[in-house]
Amino acid sequence: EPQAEVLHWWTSGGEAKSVAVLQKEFADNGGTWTDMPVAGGGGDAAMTALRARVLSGNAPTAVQLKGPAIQEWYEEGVLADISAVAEAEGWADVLPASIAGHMKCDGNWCAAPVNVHRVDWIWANAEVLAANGIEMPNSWDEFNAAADKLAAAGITPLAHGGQAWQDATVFEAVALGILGADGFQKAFVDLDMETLKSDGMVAVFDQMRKMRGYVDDNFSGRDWNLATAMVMNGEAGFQIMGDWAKGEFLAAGKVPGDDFLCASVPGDGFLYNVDSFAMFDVKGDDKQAGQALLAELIVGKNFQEVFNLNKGSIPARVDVALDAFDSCAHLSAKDMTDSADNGSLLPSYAHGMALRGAQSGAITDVVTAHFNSDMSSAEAVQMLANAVQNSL
Amino acid sequence: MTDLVINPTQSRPWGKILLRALLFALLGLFALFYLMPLFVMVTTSLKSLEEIRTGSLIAFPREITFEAWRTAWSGACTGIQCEGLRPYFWNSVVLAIPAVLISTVVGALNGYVIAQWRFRGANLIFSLLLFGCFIPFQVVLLPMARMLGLMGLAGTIPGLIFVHVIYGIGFTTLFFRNYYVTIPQELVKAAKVDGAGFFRIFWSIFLPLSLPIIVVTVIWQFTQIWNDFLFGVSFSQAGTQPVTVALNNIVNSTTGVKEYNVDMAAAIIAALPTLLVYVVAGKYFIRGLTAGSVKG
Amino acid sequence: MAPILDIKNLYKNYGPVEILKDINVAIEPGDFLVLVGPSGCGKSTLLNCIAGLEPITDGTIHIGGRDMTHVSPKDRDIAMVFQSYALYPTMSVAKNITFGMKVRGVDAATQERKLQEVAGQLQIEQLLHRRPGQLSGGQRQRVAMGRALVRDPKLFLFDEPLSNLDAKLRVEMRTEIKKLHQNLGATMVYVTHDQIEAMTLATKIVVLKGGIVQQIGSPAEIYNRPANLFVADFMGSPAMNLIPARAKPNGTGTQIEISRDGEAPLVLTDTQAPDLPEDVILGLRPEDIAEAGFRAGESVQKAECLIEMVEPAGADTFVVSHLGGKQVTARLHAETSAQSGKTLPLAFDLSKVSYFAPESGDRLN
Amino acid sequence: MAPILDIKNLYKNYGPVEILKDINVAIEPGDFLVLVGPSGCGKSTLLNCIAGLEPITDGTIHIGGRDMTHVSPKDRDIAMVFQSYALYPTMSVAKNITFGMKVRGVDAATQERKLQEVAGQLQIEQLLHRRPGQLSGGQRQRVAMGRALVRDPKLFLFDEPLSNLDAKLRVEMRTEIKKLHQNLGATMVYVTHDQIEAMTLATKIVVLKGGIVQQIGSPAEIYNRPANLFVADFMGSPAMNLIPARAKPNGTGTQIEISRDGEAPLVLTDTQAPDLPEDVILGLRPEDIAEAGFRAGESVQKAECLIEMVEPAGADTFVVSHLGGKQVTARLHAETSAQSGKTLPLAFDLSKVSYFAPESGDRLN
Amino acid sequence: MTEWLERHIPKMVLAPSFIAILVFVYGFIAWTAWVSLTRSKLLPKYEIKGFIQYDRLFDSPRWDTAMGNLFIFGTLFIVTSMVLGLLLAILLDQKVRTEGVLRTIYLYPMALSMIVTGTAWKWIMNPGLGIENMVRGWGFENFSFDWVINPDRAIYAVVIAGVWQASGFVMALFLAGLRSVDGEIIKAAQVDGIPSYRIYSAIIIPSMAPIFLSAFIVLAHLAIKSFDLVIALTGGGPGYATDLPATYMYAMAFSRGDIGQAASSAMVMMAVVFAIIVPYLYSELRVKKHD
Ligand SMILES: Nc1ncnc2c1ncn2[C@@H]1O[C@H](COP(=O)(O)OP(=O)(O)OP(=O)(O)O)[C@@H](O)[C@H]1O
Ligand SMILES: Nc1ncnc2c1ncn2[C@@H]1O[C@H](COP(=O)(O)OP(=O)(O)OP(=O)(O)O)[C@@H](O)[C@H]1O
Ligand SMILES: [Mg+2]
Ligand SMILES: [Mg+2]
Repeated sequence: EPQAEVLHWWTSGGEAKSVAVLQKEFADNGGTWTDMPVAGGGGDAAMTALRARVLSGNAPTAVQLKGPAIQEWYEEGVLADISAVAEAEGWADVLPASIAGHMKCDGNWCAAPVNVHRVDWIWANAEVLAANGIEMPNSWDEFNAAADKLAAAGITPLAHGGQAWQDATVFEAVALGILGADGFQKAFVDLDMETLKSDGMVAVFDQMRKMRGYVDDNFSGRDWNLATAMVMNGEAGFQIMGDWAKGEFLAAGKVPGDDFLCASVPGDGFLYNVDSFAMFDVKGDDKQAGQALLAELIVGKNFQEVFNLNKGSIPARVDVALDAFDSCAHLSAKDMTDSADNGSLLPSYAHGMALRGAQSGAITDVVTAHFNSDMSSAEAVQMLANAVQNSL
Repeated sequence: MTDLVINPTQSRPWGKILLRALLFALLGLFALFYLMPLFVMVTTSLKSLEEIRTGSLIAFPREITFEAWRTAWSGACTGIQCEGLRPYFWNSVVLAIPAVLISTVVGALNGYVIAQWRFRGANLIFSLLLFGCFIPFQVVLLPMARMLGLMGLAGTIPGLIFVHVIYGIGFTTLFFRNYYVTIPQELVKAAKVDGAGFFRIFWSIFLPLSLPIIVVTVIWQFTQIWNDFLFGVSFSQAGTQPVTVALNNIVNSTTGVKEYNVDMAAAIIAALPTLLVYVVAGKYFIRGLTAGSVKG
Repeated sequence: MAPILDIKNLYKNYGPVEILKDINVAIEPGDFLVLVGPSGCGKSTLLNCIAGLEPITDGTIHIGGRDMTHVSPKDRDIAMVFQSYALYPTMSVAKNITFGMKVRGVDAATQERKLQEVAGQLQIEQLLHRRPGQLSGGQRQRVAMGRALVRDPKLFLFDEPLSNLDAKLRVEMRTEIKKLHQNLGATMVYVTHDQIEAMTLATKIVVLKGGIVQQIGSPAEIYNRPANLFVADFMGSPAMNLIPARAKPNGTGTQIEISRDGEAPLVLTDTQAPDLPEDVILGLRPEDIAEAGFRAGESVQKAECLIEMVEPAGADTFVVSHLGGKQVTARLHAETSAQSGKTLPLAFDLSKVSYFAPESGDRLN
Repeated sequence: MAPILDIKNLYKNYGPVEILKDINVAIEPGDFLVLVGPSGCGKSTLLNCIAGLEPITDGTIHIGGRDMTHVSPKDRDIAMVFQSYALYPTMSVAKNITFGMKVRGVDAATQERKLQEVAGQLQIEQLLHRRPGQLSGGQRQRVAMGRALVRDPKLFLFDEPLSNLDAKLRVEMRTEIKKLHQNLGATMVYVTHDQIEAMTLATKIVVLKGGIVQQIGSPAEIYNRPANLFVADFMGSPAMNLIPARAKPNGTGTQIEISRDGEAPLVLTDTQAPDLPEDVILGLRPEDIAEAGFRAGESVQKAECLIEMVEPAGADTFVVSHLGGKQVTARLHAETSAQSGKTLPLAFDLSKVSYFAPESGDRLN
Repeated sequence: MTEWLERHIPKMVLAPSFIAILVFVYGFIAWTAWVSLTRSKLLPKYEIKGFIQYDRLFDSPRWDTAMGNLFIFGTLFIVTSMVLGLLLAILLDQKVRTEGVLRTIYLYPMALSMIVTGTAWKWIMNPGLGIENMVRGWGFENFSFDWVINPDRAIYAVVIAGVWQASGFVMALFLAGLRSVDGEIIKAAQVDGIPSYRIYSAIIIPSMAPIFLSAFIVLAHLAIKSFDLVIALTGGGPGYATDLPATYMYAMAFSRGDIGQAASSAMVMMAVVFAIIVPYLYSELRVKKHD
């Protein structure tokens, strides 16, 4: 009897429901699902637990992991090879190459993708924008102008929560806009020192300083969903946040296009954040059978559709019909295909897709330090370069 | 005992009354400061979600509802299971009780040996034990995980008990040792001459004397173990997670609607046993501190 | 008779510190040996060594003819009473007394019988169900004694059993212990630093100082012929007067000259003094200095002395004078007419005198 | 002279419990008043009331002629020395002594001068920089005294200041307090439950029992003419022999008959006895029973007695006999030939006898 | 044989604890020391690479902040808790009839885990929701209490919550201490004419030095281990303004996958602990021999 113990941090609301779908399918196929949720700190607590489990030789079957972390764990020699399933299911044909790349370890499949989140979204309250005669901005200058207008009207221009990862989310969106896809790639994927120290980076921090001015006083420690609620309620104009924010709008019965607007942040490119399950080495036939079944189901069309409808993201496989999805999702899917073609489909650094923990953490430290102080942009760039250097 | 402010023969009653009023005002003010978080938690847990969104935090509920408590106990979702805190609560109970008992007994025996059967090196061992109290627990997580794996206790409740006992011994030994050094050594001598052995002396003479310090130790250990999150999250697996981990799962979800009333109700439920212990045994706690462990 | 306790060449160190040095003591059955000495001289340590509660560094201990040097306390057939009584605080008096028997597996009927016997002897029948905390000092003392008596051991050890009692109770309990000793014919080793206790109880006294035996002897020997200045000063209350003096042999005996502040020196003549060096310390107990009219005899010498203070103490009156730079106390009758600030003729009974060498402190006569 | 301390009709309750009942005491300047009584009789409570540390339930306290009943301790112009010395543990000896002056704002030069004066008087100059924890018991006692002396108060209060010292030191300190009193001419109230202390120090003694005054008088009065059985038994060590007897007036005086176990009763004839009821308790101190050869006089009556126990105690030897169902102690010379188990002719000095009524315990003569 | 057994039972009873501590504390410290010399990332590796992790640590501005915060937090937390605890103990010592209830109120925070109360404090100190909002609601428009969200002040907000939790326990310690002061000393001081406040300040409080030491040790231990408090209240933010060494170490080990770095920070923390605990142990064991 297939068995699977799944470690994840999707513990509430839409996410939990989405996982429940998978569990049900797993059970329908005769498997026993053991749920091991560990919430908190954007997965920090779960990672603590994972490390302990692995070290004690008692790894869970599948773990919510993503990006380079998968490779990192692979290098520790604790991941399983699920190429058999992947080949039987023809994953290579249905997943975009850059996403598939994250799922492979030394050429073997070791993880199964669940979805694709777009990170560089900008969300807006349609009514507020209309009332102030503002269009969705196409450049950062336009954004600044719109924000100033909102501020003058007594509306908080940017809804934001002062948590390090949210600062980083805004930062990478700004960086993508100002540095361009190429520059982003160099800076946050290749960690090219030149780019990190360039004038472009100074400009990025300048813009961040502006963004800080658009945020209300109470932003510190605010959860992102509360920021979303501010946009929803018309207290704020914009929010820069991944597409999970859409789930909040939808949950509140808002309609995309009418009540709220979605657009990619100014600039070209697509920052993706792919959720996936890494498969760990487990002993015992039933556990291995469970692992194979789990992998098969995760990439299966049915789950990809149902899960992403719940979660607000788009399926990782490209052959899922999007009829049931909303307009924002359609836009996302189209942009993904396009940018995959022109090479601007980029991993999100803020969500751990581009860099290993030590480096992305080092960058975030600088970003959040800058955002929460009156450090100059030049200082910030210098610090950024040092921090990255130091973390290598 | 110490009887200072009210010096009975000093008259001037109005001055005295003024002083007393000031005293009570101060005491009351501090009581408010200490009660505020509890007040916020309790009132929030009794409000509906609607009222929380619209009203002020620091206000009495307009309408009291126990719905959030029911949900927190038996309906809240932690991941895909929606059984509330209940199963995890019992995990904590079966975990905390043996861990507290074992670490107390071991601490009592250790303290007894160190204080009353001094041998060369006993003080060194005591120092080593004591230093163990101060080690940051994050440091031991990884090697401990490895050890638990090697011992075959990974992810089990006995494993968690083991961890809590190991890192509790330092404090329990400290408490008992400081208590037992105040007992004259002649007692052991008398019993030795009477023909009693090591365990007999402990059982018949020292244990019956130890109630105050047992109370202090049990309260301390119970609070530590019940409230522990780090070990709980690291060394448990599905089915053995303690209540703090479940609470964290309820309270710390990063996505979805936040049900603050349920969060608060869950927080209070998770804290009830320790609160109860403090309220019921707090008196003995102070008494126990006076009885021995306070000594420098 | 073979000695019941025989300590030979006992040494005891705590780490590098020598606490007891070359102790040799032997006592016969029925003896009452008292160890006296100032605080910290090693009395308790010696007792603990005898009991086996402390290992000894060197030497041997025989009890009842058997070598017990390395035997554990419970097999030495001893019983011990402690200064703090060391009653088990959570047990009733009855349980305190029977605990040792219970541990040794004595059957309940015997326990009960012995308990009643001892309780009767000590008159604590009505206290048997109480806790030690509910007893007065004297009652506790009796219970502690009961715990020892019930064992019927070869040797009783007492570590300052009376020092926690107040003066009046101490006197009563002292008498009781004495009677107990006489009635039981038991052998006892008793530690105290109260020299009156030592004098009244002992058949044999060991005076310890700094872990070294100063003198062993009967109470009378120790009181009348102290072996050195330390013993002289330590035993007896008020203490023996120890007066610096100069000895000058003359025809009939030795002339003893004692300086006085602003007065002519006091000169006494001792006809029986041995050869003395020039500087000596003269020792005379307060009761051997009397009012001139009350003591007579060949060896009694009289002199006028200035009285500094008069201390009536019920049955006696003590007066203090100043001789040889020292305060000298004399014990007079309660009806004395001595007045402070006046002179009084005092009689010095030189038949009781002790002489000591000022440097070594050793006895000279 | 007006009394310096005058306590009138003082009552003190703790809640419903009456601790002190109708206390009336007055003393003159220069008096040394000693409060004695068994533990728990209310001595400390009375002292605390005088000091103002406890409010009183009823009555008045005048100090130096002023009504101080409701005045706070610091304004009563008293100084107090406690049993535990109550030195401020974190201050040096010098600070302990000067702290009170400092708080009162006395200038530094005066503080220093007084400190040196007192330190010289008590010979603690070389201890001034030490902490109390580094002092021996006797030294602490002196410092506590210094703290009181420096105040130069109207009244010194002492609460068992010597009871924490060992026997030898106690005797020394007693003498020192006595000297201090004589030199300063200060007025002192002194609590103890040691009757020897009471006898040697006091100019006036108050015997308390259960919060009620039993007798007030000079040491000699209290010793020689105790007002009741309690005082008779309490004062003096060894205690007064209290022997049940039957009184039969005959021609020349009164015949006192004392029963003896298995022997003919002992009959004494008191020529000066007043009218006595038939059943009396006869009280005679140990020193008033002597060996027949050593005491003579009109009022001395002799009788052979069986000696049960002999207790040599250095200067004296105590022997115990059995009379009237009681143990009777006699104080003999150290050189006595008394042997336990043998009879000895004893002399009873009836000029010193006290008679008490068995029921009320009151003195009859 | 039984003689031997009897003599060695005490040692045998202590042995399991001793071995456990040797392995599970000192063994692990040694392990950490070893790992701190490697380039371990996600999981420990055992190839020694020298002191590179320490170089990185001391180069890291975040670590500087964390150590700086530990100093600020530690000092303020310990001092404030002690002062408040002492004040409360003295106030409670005035024969207050409601002492039992008040004591429980002051003491109960010790029973709660910070995970539980952190949220409540987060709300109370949040300017938009809590006190600031409330006071402004009363009409004081200029009232401001925004410490949690002000990077320069956030660490003080952590201090408030920390003091709230620990001061009750300190109060209990001091109360126990006050209760064991010899009553005669106080009487002596009263007769000596010393006013109440001077009796406390000059006599009672100085004589409680051992209790200050105990309280200091408990508080220092809490300060160094403070982790839940920061995580629950500020998550280390704003930015990393409220990072402490414990959170730094945790972040490195578990979210950054930089175990080598975490180990080196742990070693530095341990050095700090050592510097505090060794003098304490010394005094503790020496004093005991004294009496
Ligand atoms: N466990 C120990 N370790 C080191 N030294 C000790 C120990 N026990 C006692 N001593 C020392 O041994 C000496 C003798 O101590 P002991 O208790 O025998 O004295 P004592 O004569 O009984 O004194 P006291 O009359 O005060 O009871 C003292 O100097 C004491 O400090
Ligand atoms: N605060 C109090 N509340 C109630 N009763 C008290 C209090 N203080 C003392 N007592 C009682 O008052 C009585 C007299 O006590 P006090 O201390 O005056 O006795 P004492 O004569 O000094 O005894 P000791 O010789 O033991 O010092 C005792 O029975 C005691 O129990
Ligand atoms: Mg001793
Ligand atoms: Mg008293």
